[in-house]
Amino acid sequence: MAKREIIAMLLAGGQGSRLGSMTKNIAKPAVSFGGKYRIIDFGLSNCMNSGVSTVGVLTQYKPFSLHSYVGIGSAWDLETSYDGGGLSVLSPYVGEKGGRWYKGTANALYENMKYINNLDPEQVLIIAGDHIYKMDYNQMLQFHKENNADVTISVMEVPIEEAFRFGVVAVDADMQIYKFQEKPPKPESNLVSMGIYIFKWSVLKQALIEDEEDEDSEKDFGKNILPKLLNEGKRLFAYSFNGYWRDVGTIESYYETNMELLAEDPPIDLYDGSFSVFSNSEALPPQVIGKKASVINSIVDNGCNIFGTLENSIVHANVYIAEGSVVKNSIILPNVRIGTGAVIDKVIVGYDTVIEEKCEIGLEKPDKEQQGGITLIEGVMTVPKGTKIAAGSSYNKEGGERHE
Amino acid sequence: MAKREIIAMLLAGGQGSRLGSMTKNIAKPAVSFGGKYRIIDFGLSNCMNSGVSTVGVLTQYKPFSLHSYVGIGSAWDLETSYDGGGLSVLSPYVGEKGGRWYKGTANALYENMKYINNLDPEQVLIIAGDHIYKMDYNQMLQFHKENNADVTISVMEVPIEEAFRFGVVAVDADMQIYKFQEKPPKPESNLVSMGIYIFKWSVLKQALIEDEEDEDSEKDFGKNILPKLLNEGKRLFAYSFNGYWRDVGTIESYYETNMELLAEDPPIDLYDGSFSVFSNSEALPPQVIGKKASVINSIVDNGCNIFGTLENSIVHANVYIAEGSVVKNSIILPNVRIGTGAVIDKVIVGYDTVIEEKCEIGLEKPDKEQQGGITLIEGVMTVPKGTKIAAGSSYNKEGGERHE
Amino acid sequence: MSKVLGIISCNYQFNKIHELNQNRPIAALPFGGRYAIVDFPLSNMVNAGITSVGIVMPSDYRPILDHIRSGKSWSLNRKSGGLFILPGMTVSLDGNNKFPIKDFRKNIDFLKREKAEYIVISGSNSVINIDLAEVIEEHQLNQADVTLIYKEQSKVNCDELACIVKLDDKGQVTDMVKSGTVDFDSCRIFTDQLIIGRELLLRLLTESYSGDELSLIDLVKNRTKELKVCSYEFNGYYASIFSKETYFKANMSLMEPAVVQQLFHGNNKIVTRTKDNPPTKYSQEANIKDSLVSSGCLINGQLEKSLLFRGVKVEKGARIKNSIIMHDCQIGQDVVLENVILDKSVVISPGIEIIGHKDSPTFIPKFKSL
Amino acid sequence: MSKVLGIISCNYQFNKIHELNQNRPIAALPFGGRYAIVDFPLSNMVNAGITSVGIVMPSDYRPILDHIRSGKSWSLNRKSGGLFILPGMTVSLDGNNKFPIKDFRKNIDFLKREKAEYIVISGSNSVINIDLAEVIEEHQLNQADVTLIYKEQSKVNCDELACIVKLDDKGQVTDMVKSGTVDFDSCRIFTDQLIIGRELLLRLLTESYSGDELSLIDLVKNRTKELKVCSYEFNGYYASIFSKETYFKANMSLMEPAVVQQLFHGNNKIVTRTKDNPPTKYSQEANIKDSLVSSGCLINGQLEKSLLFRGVKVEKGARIKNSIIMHDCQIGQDVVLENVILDKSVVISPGIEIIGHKDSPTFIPKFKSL
Repeated sequence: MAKREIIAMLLAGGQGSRLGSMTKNIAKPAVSFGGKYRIIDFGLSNCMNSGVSTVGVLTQYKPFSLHSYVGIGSAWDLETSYDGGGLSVLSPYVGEKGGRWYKGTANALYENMKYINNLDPEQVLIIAGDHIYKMDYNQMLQFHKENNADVTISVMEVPIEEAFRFGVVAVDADMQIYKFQEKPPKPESNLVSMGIYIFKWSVLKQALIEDEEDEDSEKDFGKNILPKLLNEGKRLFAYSFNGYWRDVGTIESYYETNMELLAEDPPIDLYDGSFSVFSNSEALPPQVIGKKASVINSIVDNGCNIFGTLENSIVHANVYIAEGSVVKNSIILPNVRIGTGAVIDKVIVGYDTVIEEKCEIGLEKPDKEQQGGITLIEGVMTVPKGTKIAAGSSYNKEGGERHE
Repeated sequence: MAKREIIAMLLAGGQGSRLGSMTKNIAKPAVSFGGKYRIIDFGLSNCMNSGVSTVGVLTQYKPFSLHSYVGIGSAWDLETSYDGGGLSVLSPYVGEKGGRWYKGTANALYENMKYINNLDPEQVLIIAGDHIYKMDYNQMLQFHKENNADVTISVMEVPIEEAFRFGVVAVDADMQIYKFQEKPPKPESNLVSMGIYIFKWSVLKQALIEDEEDEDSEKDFGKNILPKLLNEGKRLFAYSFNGYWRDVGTIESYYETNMELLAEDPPIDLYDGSFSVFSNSEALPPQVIGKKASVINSIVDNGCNIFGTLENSIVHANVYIAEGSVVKNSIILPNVRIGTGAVIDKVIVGYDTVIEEKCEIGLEKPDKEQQGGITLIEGVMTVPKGTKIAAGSSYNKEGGERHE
Repeated sequence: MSKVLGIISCNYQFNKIHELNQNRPIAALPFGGRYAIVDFPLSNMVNAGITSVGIVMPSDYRPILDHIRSGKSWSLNRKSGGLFILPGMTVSLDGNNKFPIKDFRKNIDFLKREKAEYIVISGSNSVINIDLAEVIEEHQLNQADVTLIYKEQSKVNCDELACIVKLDDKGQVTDMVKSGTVDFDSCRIFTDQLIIGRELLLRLLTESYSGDELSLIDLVKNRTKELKVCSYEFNGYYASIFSKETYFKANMSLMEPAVVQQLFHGNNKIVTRTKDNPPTKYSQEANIKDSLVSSGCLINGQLEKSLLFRGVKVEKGARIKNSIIMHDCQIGQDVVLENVILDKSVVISPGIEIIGHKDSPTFIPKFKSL
Repeated sequence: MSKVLGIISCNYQFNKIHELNQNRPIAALPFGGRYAIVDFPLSNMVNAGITSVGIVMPSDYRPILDHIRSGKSWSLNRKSGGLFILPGMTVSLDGNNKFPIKDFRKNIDFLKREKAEYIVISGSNSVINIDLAEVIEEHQLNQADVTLIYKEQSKVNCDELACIVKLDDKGQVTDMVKSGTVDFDSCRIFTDQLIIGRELLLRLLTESYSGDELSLIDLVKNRTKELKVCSYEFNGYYASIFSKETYFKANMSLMEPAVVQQLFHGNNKIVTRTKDNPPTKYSQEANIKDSLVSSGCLINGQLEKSLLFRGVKVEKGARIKNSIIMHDCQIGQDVVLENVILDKSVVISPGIEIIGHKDSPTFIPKFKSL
């Protein structure tokens, strides 16, 4: 088998607990986004558009939801091939003595070292499964190779007062990194890591083995691996990315990032055919906009039936919005049904949920609003007729977990 | 979604420890068989040929080897579909608090009850992943429905002195079962269960839930579920199967079952196009038979290069047998290389192994032969030049486990 | 279920629809926002569990092949059975002579090789979502030789091209005649779908020495005395497309939510090839009523009783009424369209006004810029 | 790597090989026990990372389509790029006029739409396993306009149909001539594979007003002064198939283990459509020497210097020497075959003896029973 230049490892194991009940039954990267996508579509489509044709998807939390969505990768031209290429889902393995979750991002890679060894790549690209962005990794690879770098970190500028939430890098004129600090209280620079790395595999492999043996390590790329390599005098470079990039790890950022798509000129263009975002979607009929419907400033996917009023909202596949209902500033996940006379404002409605007639959700505004005033309705449930739910609350159902 | 009449659950989790080092790096159902197949091909092809189009494959031991082999089931026309149909691989799930193996066959089904509930079938067919046979499950289903049975067990006759190794059933004239004993010391009948069941899903579901709560239960179909249902007065029927059926769970039975294919009229016909056995195979070049080669009474797959003497043997894909070597009464797994002057007799050679020049394997016969005189050479290793290995031994390599 | 084989005749064309499909067989005509007409027979067969389908191709096979490809969308990319490309001639039809027997004779090896008990034969110009499994079951129960599927329609909806099925009081077919030649209040229109035993079909094909110009329908109707020719009444939505007007009408009938419900949201899905379009975006200026919109559109204008295919852009101030806009069209600012059909990738410059006749819409061919 | 587009001309046929391929284009001719000849250019392209390949189809497209299907075997069943079916005419060739420019003109929309920098163009009658990625790299390094791939062969192996490349001392092409017209000791034979910039190709196609009867080779050779036409020497196994004799010889060359090694067991695999054949079984009576056998065969007889395709049955006492037996043939007891080619599904009754001429084997067409 010819040696591969680069493979990608996509970290899709995060539990996404800051997304609350949105990730109760589903892994974060499998959460719906933007009317038609799943969050993981962006990372996978970036691989496809960059010509990275071998991708290991590391799952652990609710792996079945991700596994059945990504399949063997055909939707992203990553169909699994005989020689180990294409897409492989890598779940934590349950041995005879049981299994356990990864101890950190570096440990997740360590546990899958044999997979990478079999493929024998020169470079390993590490990306996250919960970022919304379009990026040509091939340009980053060229930069990495031109610098003969051991590690290249994709970075962007943020307002200096935001930098403390990220890994902060300090670089010289050639963009070589001389300092890396994970979430420093007093950042020295506004250049922060996007969590996208290219490593020489030989360098990464050595670092993973040593880090695994280090009992004090938290097995984390930002906290352990990168500082360690810098200390050892390895060549770390920063690759400047100027495009749109969002981490959708919280309810607020998930909501805001969706809403950004509604701008007249949205910062990320989903209609640009030269760099498409691909997804594994079902063939659904066109959307029906009824006689008395009103639809403005909204994004709507196939299979929907809209008979009510829709404004500033994102509506995923197969949603039914009855006559006389009003949906504003909301994100509706697939297969939701909203009954006659229901009014909802700034609500995220989980998939397969039924909101019965005359519910009022998010209308009542408490003095102190939680989660940015966004109301969250959990998936696969029924909100009974006439229920009133205050803005900023989370409406969950305890009890029986669905099959994940 | 239309209600499904029947789905199959294929139990492929067995560790196959009685197959020794053959299953060190690979799940038993993924072990090569008959020159071209994997053991699991038979169960999956039976589903395909019987029109059973939804199959859950339950794995646990070395799931990656099985998963990458079965993929999304395309090789058996079982491609995963949007509505949950097609093939799904179901591995034990690692939760935040860790994961564990199934406690028994019944527990394996219990843990995947939600998968079955989502599909909502009328009947559930339960089959094993390590049996070699061709069977039209549809005929069994017709029999099951005609009897309005709660459970139908596929049975066959064995010599009465063999029956104690199986689940033994006693039936009335209508083939209704009035007694079921798992491995009874003194069998009352020579009619034994083949481990192939059709259950009404409603009946099975109830039984699984109750059995799970029963702390004394071993969570096993033969030991617990079937006797329990019989006691409750459910309608259990025995479906007589007269064809060829083999359990290849031991080295001896694996060896003998392979060797049966070499008979002039083998008891199982792999050349019968009306009921083909399908596999997920790579496009390999035709086999080369060299100028000085001799090949008799053997089965050889594509990609092989045979320059030596081959007799009474089964040779899987991509094997190289050098000039001047002699291979007799042996099973050679894929990608093996046998060097000049090597002589091997009654040997199972594991995949990717190199047997160097002038080795003599299985020639020396100790007085008391182990495992029926069959010599086992583990996969992925090198037997150094001139090594002599006595018949009936197992040649293993300790140490580093391959990525499975 | 016994093994059943499907055959879809995709090689016919109607003179009356020439304008719409001069470069594509009628089977490949875009319909309903994202479908091709062949999606209906193909999905119906697959939904009935049929896993071997032969497609009789016209000489210009590319549009159909481009759409169906490997059959993966319909799970027909199979090892056992699957999709079979059968060569046929492009035939221009005007009535009863559908399913020319020379097509079957040309592919007789296929009919001999595929060991099915029954064959479902379908045309490719009908919009219908039918449970063929039920029809097959009834065919078996009746021990019928042939079962013809018909739809009863009032005479006013009964075009002169339709083929009318005459039944006796037991529901058996006694004759099949052209619509124009009879005078009933209501008509039982043959939906171009029938079930026949494979052995019987092979026998009919070898027995009938009479020339190749006959059709399978002729063979059946000449034998209603010797054969048990049963009928099956279909009660759901059915539209036959054979002219620009019937094409327009069938598309417009989708404005009725009940029709969309019946065709697309029932138990049996109509499947088509998926494309990676983004969802549709409606701007602040959008004003949509009573319309059907496919994904990938960007809508800034006004839409009423109209059907938009994938990837259509409608600029501000544009008003579209009672029209069909096929994929990738661009409608400029302040354009007014009424009663028009735009074929794919048409560009309408700002300010242009096109108003067609209500009963005979104006048609603009593909890739045209106005 | 820059984006590269592949085009394989599958629409030509040689008069000399008519007997072998009257019902199939040469691209679909079975070769080497399980391949079709088109597998070689197709695999070479895919192995070089090319993910968009256009196949120029002859009018009888079915044999090629049946073989390639969705392109899944070559991972070309893709959303982005993949396999493109391009209509072409079946052209009968005898030498230099390969790659008729009318084929390219007919598909100029495809060439305009697919945004690749380079195009690799290949014929479909060569047996070769070549690392095209290396050729593309060299093409880039040379900043060449066109790169022609040639193989140097001794004159005796140089058929009069071959196209000979003349080079200057820098390895640039100065002319291309028919083999028969030159008198060298060794010949640089054009392997029907070239690399050209997409923009350049489009320019050549629009510039050349001279009629459609020209070939791309003519266009290139008339411009060796203005364009930088480089050459790439291929050193591995190469066989061009254009007659029954060259077909037989190329297949027989596979008896040489080194050839099999080079063609099939190197880093770059030749991929073909897999079928679910069982492995091959040799009985107690089998006696095989120096042969190539595909899967699914049942061999009870004697085989020497022969090539068996899939699913062949050889009964006891049969002796086959120096022959090619295509798939699903049945060879009866005590049959003697020497220097013969049996096309697929031929049945030879017990006792029959067929001995062809060593240099011109006897050919038995498919489905024949003797």
